[in-house]
Formats: sequence, C-alpha cells, structure tokens
Amino acid sequence: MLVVRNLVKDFGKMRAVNRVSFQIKEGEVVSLVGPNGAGKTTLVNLISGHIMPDEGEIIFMERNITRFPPHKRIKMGIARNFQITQLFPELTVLDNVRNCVFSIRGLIGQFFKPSDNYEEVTSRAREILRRFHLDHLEGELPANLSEGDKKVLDIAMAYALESRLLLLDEPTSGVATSDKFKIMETIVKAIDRSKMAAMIVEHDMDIVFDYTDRVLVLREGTIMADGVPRQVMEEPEVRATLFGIGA
Amino acid sequence: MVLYILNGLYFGAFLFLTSLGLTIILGVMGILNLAHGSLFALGAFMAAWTIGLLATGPPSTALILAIICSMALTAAVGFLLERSLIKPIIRRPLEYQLLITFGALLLMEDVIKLVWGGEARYASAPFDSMGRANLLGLEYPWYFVFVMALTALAGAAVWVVMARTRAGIMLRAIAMDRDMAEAMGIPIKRLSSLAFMLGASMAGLAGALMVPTSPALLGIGMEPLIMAFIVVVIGGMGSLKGAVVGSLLVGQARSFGVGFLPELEMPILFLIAVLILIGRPQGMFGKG
Amino acid sequence: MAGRLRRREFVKWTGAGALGVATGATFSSRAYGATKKEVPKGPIKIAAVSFLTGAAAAPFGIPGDNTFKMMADIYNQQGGILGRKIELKSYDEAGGADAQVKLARKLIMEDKVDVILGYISSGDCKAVLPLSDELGALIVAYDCGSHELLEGEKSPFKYPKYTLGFRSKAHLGIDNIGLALMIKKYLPNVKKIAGINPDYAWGRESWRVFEVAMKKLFPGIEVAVTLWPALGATDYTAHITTLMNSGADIVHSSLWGGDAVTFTKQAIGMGLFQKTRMAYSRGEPYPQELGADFPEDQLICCAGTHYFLYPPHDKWPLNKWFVEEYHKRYNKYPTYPCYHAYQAFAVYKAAVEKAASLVGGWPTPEEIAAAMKGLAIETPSGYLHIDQDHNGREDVLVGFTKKVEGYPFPILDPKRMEVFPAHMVNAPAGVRTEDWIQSWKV
Amino acid sequence: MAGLATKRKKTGALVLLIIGFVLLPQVIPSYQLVLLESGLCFAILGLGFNLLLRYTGLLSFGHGAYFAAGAYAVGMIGRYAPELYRMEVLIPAAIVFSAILAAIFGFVCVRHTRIFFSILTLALSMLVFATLVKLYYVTGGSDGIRVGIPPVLGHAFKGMRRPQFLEGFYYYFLLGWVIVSVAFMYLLVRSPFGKAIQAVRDNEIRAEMIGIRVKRFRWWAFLVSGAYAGLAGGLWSFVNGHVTPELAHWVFSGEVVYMTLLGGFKSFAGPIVGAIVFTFLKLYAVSGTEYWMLIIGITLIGIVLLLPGGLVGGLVILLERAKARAPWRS
Repeated sequence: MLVVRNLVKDFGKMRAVNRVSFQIKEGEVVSLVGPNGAGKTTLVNLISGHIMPDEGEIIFMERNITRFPPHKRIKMGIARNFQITQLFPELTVLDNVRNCVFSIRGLIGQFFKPSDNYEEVTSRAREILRRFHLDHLEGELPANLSEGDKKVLDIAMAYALESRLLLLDEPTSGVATSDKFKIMETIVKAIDRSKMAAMIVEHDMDIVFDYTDRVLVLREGTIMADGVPRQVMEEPEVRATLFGIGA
Repeated sequence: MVLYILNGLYFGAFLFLTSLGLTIILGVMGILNLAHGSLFALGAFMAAWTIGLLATGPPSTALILAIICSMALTAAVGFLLERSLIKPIIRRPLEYQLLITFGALLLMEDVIKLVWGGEARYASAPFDSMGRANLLGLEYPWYFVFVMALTALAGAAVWVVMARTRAGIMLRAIAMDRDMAEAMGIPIKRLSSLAFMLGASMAGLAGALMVPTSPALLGIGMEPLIMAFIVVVIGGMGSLKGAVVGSLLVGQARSFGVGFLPELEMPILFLIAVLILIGRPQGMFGKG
Repeated sequence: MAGRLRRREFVKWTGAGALGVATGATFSSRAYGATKKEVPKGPIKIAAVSFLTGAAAAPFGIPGDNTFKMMADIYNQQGGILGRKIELKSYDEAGGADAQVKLARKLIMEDKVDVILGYISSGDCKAVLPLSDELGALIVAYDCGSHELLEGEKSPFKYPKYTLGFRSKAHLGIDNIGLALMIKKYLPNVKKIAGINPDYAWGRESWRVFEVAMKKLFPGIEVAVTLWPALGATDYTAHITTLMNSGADIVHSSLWGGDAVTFTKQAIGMGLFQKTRMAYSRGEPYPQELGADFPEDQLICCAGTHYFLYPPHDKWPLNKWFVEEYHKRYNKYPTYPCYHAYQAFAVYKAAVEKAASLVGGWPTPEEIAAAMKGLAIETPSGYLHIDQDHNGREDVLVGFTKKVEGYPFPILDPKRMEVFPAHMVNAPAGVRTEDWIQSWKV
Repeated sequence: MAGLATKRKKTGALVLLIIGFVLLPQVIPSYQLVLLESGLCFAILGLGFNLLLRYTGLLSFGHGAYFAAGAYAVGMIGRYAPELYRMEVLIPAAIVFSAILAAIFGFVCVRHTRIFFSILTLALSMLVFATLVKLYYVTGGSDGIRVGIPPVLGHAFKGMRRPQFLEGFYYYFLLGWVIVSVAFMYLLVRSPFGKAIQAVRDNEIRAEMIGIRVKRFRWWAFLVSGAYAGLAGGLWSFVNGHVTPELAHWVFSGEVVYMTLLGGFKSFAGPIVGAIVFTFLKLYAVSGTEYWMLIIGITLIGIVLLLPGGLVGGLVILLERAKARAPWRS
C-alpha cells in the first residue's frame, strides 16, 4: 500500500533522512524506532506531506504522491497525529473531531448550514468519540482535558479522517504508563486489519513487542534494520543503537 | 539632475530620521507605533515655539536650542508613552497594540492643539538667514546642506550606540529574540524605554529640522508617519541598514517621481512598498 | 403627526405607490418650522464655517471669521435683521469634505440654522452646496472658487443648479482670466508657461481656466510642466527644481494658505525667482504674510477687486470705512477673505429684507433665495451682482508686487495695476467658462 | 429542555429587537435616525471585519479600502453610467466590485499572518487611497463624488429630499440588509466553513493535516469580509450622499478596528454594538467639542486597558455577576 524509495531530506547541511526505502502492506502495524534525532518524525512529516523531500519518491496505492499537498494525501487516506498534541484550543472536543469528518466527507467548505444540523456527520463524530472513550467530554475545550485525553483526542482526529494508513508519532509519549496500554488497545481495536495499516513511532519496547508486527530501526537517517520485533531486537548492533549497551 | 539627487537626499534625511524611530521600536518591541508621526509634530511645534521665543537673538543659536529642546521633549514624551501605554499591552494581541498607539495618536494631536493652539506656526528665520551655498557650480540653500549633515551625524551616532555600546548590543539581542534575551537576564524594561526614547527623539529632531522650511500645523505628523512606514516596509522591519537604504530609495523615488511622473508622486511609493511586501514581507534587510 | 404621515408614506411605498407632495410640505414644516407671514421673536441662527485651525486658518479662516463677527456685531447694533437679533456661531472647516457634509447636515437638521455662510475650500463647497436643496436650507458659499460649482456639464446649461444654494462672489474664472489678460498686456512675448497647483478641484480648475485662456491669447504657447502637490505638502524642493529646469517664463500657481507661504519661502531659498516669474491667482494675502522677503515684480491677483488700497478710499468711502473698522478691531489690514465674508453677510441681509418687503413678514428660505437672485449691492470693493445662476459677478484687480516706502511688505505697484471689468472676466449665465473663452475673437 | 427554553427566550428577544428597530422612526428625531443609519452601515462593515479578526485570526488594518470600493462603485456608476444608476444595480455592483478587489488583494495578503498581514493590508489600502486622490479627473480626487438618490425598481423619488428618503423607504431597506447580513454571518460562522477557518486560526499546522487548505480558506474568508465591507460602503454612500478617498485611508480602517474592539470582538454582536455606539460617540464628540480626538483617544485607551472584552464583554460579566448574586433566577 505504501512504498518509499530513496527518500532524502536535508535541513541545511544536516541530512535528516538519508536514502530511506521501505514498504508497508495492508493490515500491517509497523513500528518505527530509533534514538532521538534519528529522523523518525521527519519521515512521518515527509509521508504526511507536511514537508517535501529533496530526493526519492513516495508511492501510495500505486500512485506517486511525492509532490502531493497534504489535503490530497488525506483524501487518499493518509492521516497522522502529532508527537506534541496539536488541537484546536478554542473549539470543543466535538468540533475538533467533527472538523475532521467534515473534511474527509468533502463538506468542510459548506457555509450555509450550521454544523450541528449535519446529523449524520455529528453522529459519526460522536461514535468516534465513544470509540476513544471521550464521549463524556464532547462539550469541553481541549484545555480542560487531561494530558492523556488530549493525546487520545489527537489520535481520534487522525482516525476520524477515515485513513487507510495511520501515521502515529509517539501516541503514548507523555502518558502515565497505566494509560499507555489502554490507549494502544483502543488504537489497535480501531484499526481494521482488512484494509488499514499503521506506522507507529514508539520508544516503549513493550508496546513495540505487544502491538506491532514489524519494526523499522532508524539511525542517523538511514534504516539499519527491518523485521519482526523480537528477532530484530536480538541484533547487538540494534541494541547498541537503541540502548547504548552490548556490541 | 544633481539637484534632483540633492533634493532626494534632503527629503531622504527626514525619512531616515522618522523611520529610524519607527523601525527601532518595531524591531525591539514588535510594535508598529502609529503615534510616531505625532512625536514628529510635537518636535515641530516645540521647535517653532522656541525659535519664536528667541526671535530677537541670532537665528543659528535659536535653531540649535530649538533642536535640543525638541529632542528632549519628544524623548520625555516617548518615555511616558512607553511606560504608561505600551508596557501594559506588550504581551497582548496585535489588535490591542495597534489600537493603543492609534489612541495615543489621537490624544497627542489634541494635546498639541491644547498647548499651542490650532493656527500654523512659522519659524523660518534660520532658513531665511542662512542663504545659498555654491556647491560645484550649483546654488543650494545652506540650510538643506546643514540638515543633511546633521542627519548623517545623528545616523552615525545611533549606529555607534547600536553597534558599539553594551546597551545597543542588548537592544539588538532583544530584537532578535525577546524571550531569549529575557532568559539571558537582559533588563528588557529599561532598554525598551531607552529604545522608545531614542526613536522618539529622532522623530523630534526631524520635526525640529522641518519647521524652518514649513510651518508647524495640526496633523503635520500624518505624512511623515506614512512615509516612514513605507521606508520601514521597504527597508525591513527593525533593520537600521534598511532604514538607511529605504529612505535613500524613497527619497530619490519621490524626487524623480515629482520631476518626471508628476501625476503619480504618491501612488508610486506605495506601489514600490506593496511590491516589496509581496516578495519579501519582512523587507529588504528584515528577518523573517 | 409627521411620524404617522411617514408611516403612511412607507406603507404607500411598499405598496409601490407614488409619493404625494404633501409629505414634502409636512417635512419642511416639521424640520424647519418655517413660520408664515409674521416675524418670529427669536434670534436668527447663522452658522459661519471657515478654517479656524490648520494652514488656512491664519491667512483665510481667521480673517473671514473675524469679519463675520464684526458684521454681526455691527448689524446687531443697527437692530439686527427686521428687528431680529443675529446669533452667529463659528465652526471649523477643517477635516475634509466628508467631515463638512456631516457638520452641515447637523447644522441644518439638528441645530436648524437659518443660513450657513461659509466654506473656503472648493472641495468643501462642492460637497456641501448640494445639501441646500437636499435638506431644504439656504447655503451661501462665501470664499471658494471652483467655477464648476454652479456650472453645468456642457453649455448651454440649465440654471440655477440649486434653488437654495448661492455663492456671493465671482468664481476662479476671474482670477485666472485676469492673469492671462494681464500677461497679454504687460508681458506679450511669453513663450513657455508652467503650473504648480494643489491637487484638488481648486487647483485643477484654476490651471485649466488659465491654460485655456493663455492658449487662446497666445496661440501656440508651450506648457512646460504642470505639478500637483498634495494640499498641505511640507517639502516643495523637488517641485521647485522641476520648475527651475522647466525654462518657463511664467509659473502659474493657485497655491493658497500655508501651502503658498511654504512654497514661496522654499522657492526664495532655492532661487526660483531668479529663474522665472510667478503668477499667483490668489496671491493678495502673501506679501503681508511674508513681509519684506516677498519678491518684487511678481504677478498677483486679488480674487476680485478686494485690496485694502482699492477701490481708492477717496472715491469709495465704504472701503475706507471697512479697512479702518477692520484695522481698528483686529489691528491688521483686511485681506480678500474679509471682503468675501462681508459680501456673503450683506447679500443675505439684503435678500431677507427685500423678500420681507415683498411677502410681508419673515420669508421662507425659498422666498429669500428668490430675492437673492439678481440682487445687486454695494460692497467695500465696489458693486456686486448675484446673477441668475446664483453666482456672484465682480471685476478683477491684477498687479505686480513692488516695495514702497511706508509699507513693511511689497504692495501692488500703483502704476501697473489693472482692473478688468466683470463682463471681460465672467462668462454669462448658462455658458461654461471654458466654452466662453473659446468663443472669444482675439 | 432548558436549552430549548433559552432558545425560545433568545428568539423572543430577537423578534422584540427587530420590532423595536422597525418602530424607531416614529420615536427618534430624523437627525438621530440618519446617524443610526450610518451606524448600521458600519455594523455590517464591522461584521465583515470581525469574520477576519475573530474567526480567521487576521487583523486587517486596511478594511477601509473595501468599504471605499463599495462606495465608489456607486459613485462611479452615477458619474459614468447614469442609465445604470438604479438601486437594484448599485447594491450588487458595490458587493461585486469590492469582492473583486478583496479577491485580488486577499490573494496576496493571506500568504502572510500576524503583523505582516496587518501591514500589507494597510499598505494596500493606502495604495487605493493614493490612487483615488491622484486620479482627479477620474475619481474627483480628494473632493470625492456626490451620490444622488437612485430610483428603486423603477420608482424614482421625484422631488424628495434626502432626509425624507432616509427616514422613509431607505431606513427599512437598510434594516432589511442588516438583518440579512447578520443572519448570513450568524450561519456562516457556525457552518463547517466557519468552524474550519476557526480551526485554521487556532492551529494552522493541524488544520492543514486534517485536509483543510489553509490559504484558500483564509482567502475565502477575506473575500466574504471584503464583500461585507463593500455592501456596507454601498449602503452608506446613500446615507452620506458623498464619498471621499478618506474612506480608504488607514485612519478610517483604524476606526473600524476601534469600533469592533469597542463592542468586543470576542462576541458575535460586539461589532454591531460597537459600530452604532462609535458613530454616536464620534459625532457628538466632534460637534460637542473641538477636542473630540482627545475624547475618542481616551475612550479608546480606556477600552484597551480596562475593558478588553469591549462593551458586550463587560455587559456579559455584569450579567454573570447579577446571576451569581441571584442564583435562583438561572
């Protein structure tokens, strides 16, 4: 479903992503690991279209989307969340999610009927909130949410875009360990394996092991390993990179 | 031809002095001070008044004293403005900042009226008494030469302050990154006042220098404000180099505009400004 | 009552019916309480609008306003108009055309003044005079010059343009035609002219009339350059240089107020007067303003025959009285705005008294207007005639500046002073000034 | 159910308000009524302006340009195409003309935000101002253009004086437009589009990442805002009877910002209240004293420093205080 070839991104002299190539198939849940500054977030930004690559290409559903603007990619089914949660602080939780639904339904440009009068969209938004256990907060402003709930809302917004490829940038960072798994459970439940895939940037190895089928290890902008988590984690070089021990 | 360039320089001198203050304040405090023109007017009225008082004595001394008084007064008023109005809203959204300086503008216009009355104030003795210089076969009023020289001097002084003194370097630091500067423990409050006073006194100087050639009137500050605004937009917000280049450019553009496109003397300047804004919203020497 | 009527009117309109004239009557009665056939007790409310602040205050607004006050005082000493005391209020003309429209609307609709005597700027006149008929109130423009103010689109045009709008003086035609005739007489071999005029109605029209007249009198004359500084400009250096390089023999200028002073000072400083000669279409006040600095041998027009030395005091005592009275009160010689203010006030007074003698009792604005049309009175500067087009007709005085013993400023050289009679400098009613000039046989 | 009750209350209040406005001409003197009409025109302008400031997060300091565009559309048609000088042509013309201008200027402006946006809008409006002043033979320069009373649907107001026109038909005509504009804006800011531009205001990056085309949506908002200003300008030109370049000058644009903050830009009704209050405040300051700028300036500074929520904001606070003191009522 996603094919990345020789992707390159430079920031000035510093090369953040260096000739990265990999694939993701339907139903896969892939984790992306690596030390800080390895280029994980940059990779997510490149695939989501937040920034444009200097070289290489990105193919999604057999189409070359390397130069597509974000809104086109989203239409095609690439959605993302943000490592540092990005919400709409002056809109209610419901509207935060509803905007996404309007957007993906191509209704976002409608300017005559109040949002509340779009029952179908609203109920869909509520359903998503329920799925992510936020339904009781729909009237609140993001500011009044707990860190964990903010995180979940951020993910729920990405999910609401009815994506086929979900790019999750550290969905559980900054969340109490007890909640981490609750969040992952909901996410994984939400992913319909028959036609969806996900790429999750993650630090927590337990999550990598428990919830993802494949892991990509990134170092200094290049992929140093790609495979089943348990096996990959055996490789001393990887352990050295990730935990700075062995080798 | 040479005369056009001279006129351009002469006009540019005023542009430079007024835009200097505007750009420093914009750079250091991120505020577009709409009341800046009123400071110019204040300087003009103060100078006209002083020269009027000293009408009996020699015009040159009257002029010098007038300049000193105007700069002192505008600096003081600048200080008051900064402390009373700008400081409280420095962290507030843009609309409040622009509006409060707008309020200050309205306020000062009427204060000037209250103090000096509504009639035009002429004080042309210094200009009349100086006569014409003979530069490379061209007749040109000494006074205009004097204005250009003094402006160059003032510009140099400001440059020295900004480049060489500790205060200047700290000001530049604030302009670059206010929060960082604050974190570094730079006394922002005091320096903001200093920047404001410096800018204000420059506007005052410009006003004082204008008065001998043209009467002090109500609303006299409007045109200088707009002109300085154009300069800042062209030169780049908060950039001294920008102020210099901008005022030279606008000065010449106007001088030759009047000479050869008399129908467009005003719009052409805005056209230049807009074109530059479209290409580089931060201006020629401004930072993004 | 009026309210109910208006409601009916509204209902009628929504019924897409036509509006009755009745509402018109009720309106004027409601808004103005114009009383019928007996003289009301209360004072006459007169609004005088002149520049009291800004560049035009010192040379125009203040002298004009002084004269209004002086005349109100004098008339009141004589028992007012038809026994009614005059209550004169002065207003500032500053703020531009839009501000003046708002002010005039307030004066008429809320303060319900009997008449507005005012306006120095042509821009303000053009904006305000139409309100006379729109709001049904008498407005007399006293100093502005725009000749298009009361002229139509093309000749012949229907007049009067406004039933209740007047100008108690001649328009700028006389100044600029006067200058042209003067140049023809004294400087017959002018080859090249230039112009520097303020960029609005007054400046544009002054130049147009002057240009048309010059081209008529000097076939094939060359126009070097025309400059249009904004009103209230502070720096004329670029303009002056352009004029000095233009090689023009004569530079026409209708700059006025502070602008004229500023320009002239900077021009003296830059040596313009060594290179060319200025022709000021309204120069009369500036020799007094600038004093001895004002260069000699420049052409000056007096917006009529308004000059503190003309008409000669022995031949025309009214001018002697006026000059002395004004000088006594304000310790300055009257400039032409003073004469214009006198004219407006005197014309209104005469018209009211004439109308009253015809209808008996206090006349309505319409009746006063009818009486004002065709009125002819004596003024300190000679005879003034308000023609059928509601515009004044005057002779015009043009001269050259000259330094003379006994005056701290150059006066008009008595030996080279010309008065062109009204019929030589005013177009007849119904003909546009430009077309009239074109029709001359030279 | 409580929601429904308040809703009914609200609609009730609204209906009363409209009835009040309809009956107003019977009670207040004609001069005040004309002033009010000016205020209503500025209210429409304020609504449009606030669509940018409040809902899109963009401070335009050159909104006078679009107001002027509408007013001059009327003036120019009167001057160059008298045969088209009919209300049913003029108002649409005003809207379209200003919308086009806003479309062009907006295309440039929406590429920037914050002070850059403000300065760019300011410069553009001053360009319009300078052009209007300089093209004397086309636009009448600083003298501006007269605006006569146009026929409406073939009905010419023959021999009618402007005050009658303004107190009679035109007041209700204007009121109609105000109601329509308010209603449309009310719907707009609650529509998906409205929520979208608020999203853009709140978080540009995220907005882009949920598929909102940030610049385009800003541009649309700019367009609508400009069209509102144009409509206001067109309607106002008949009230004033005279249009001048001053309308495009930044000082007028500054007054628009002032009105909006005076009323309170955080609330939907703010600009409307602000515009009407400002109109009366200014005129009575101007005619009451020659030091009107002092009054306007001090009120302005006072509002900014002491009442950042504006009049409406302050009122809301008062009401809440009252509620707090009398809990049984709410």
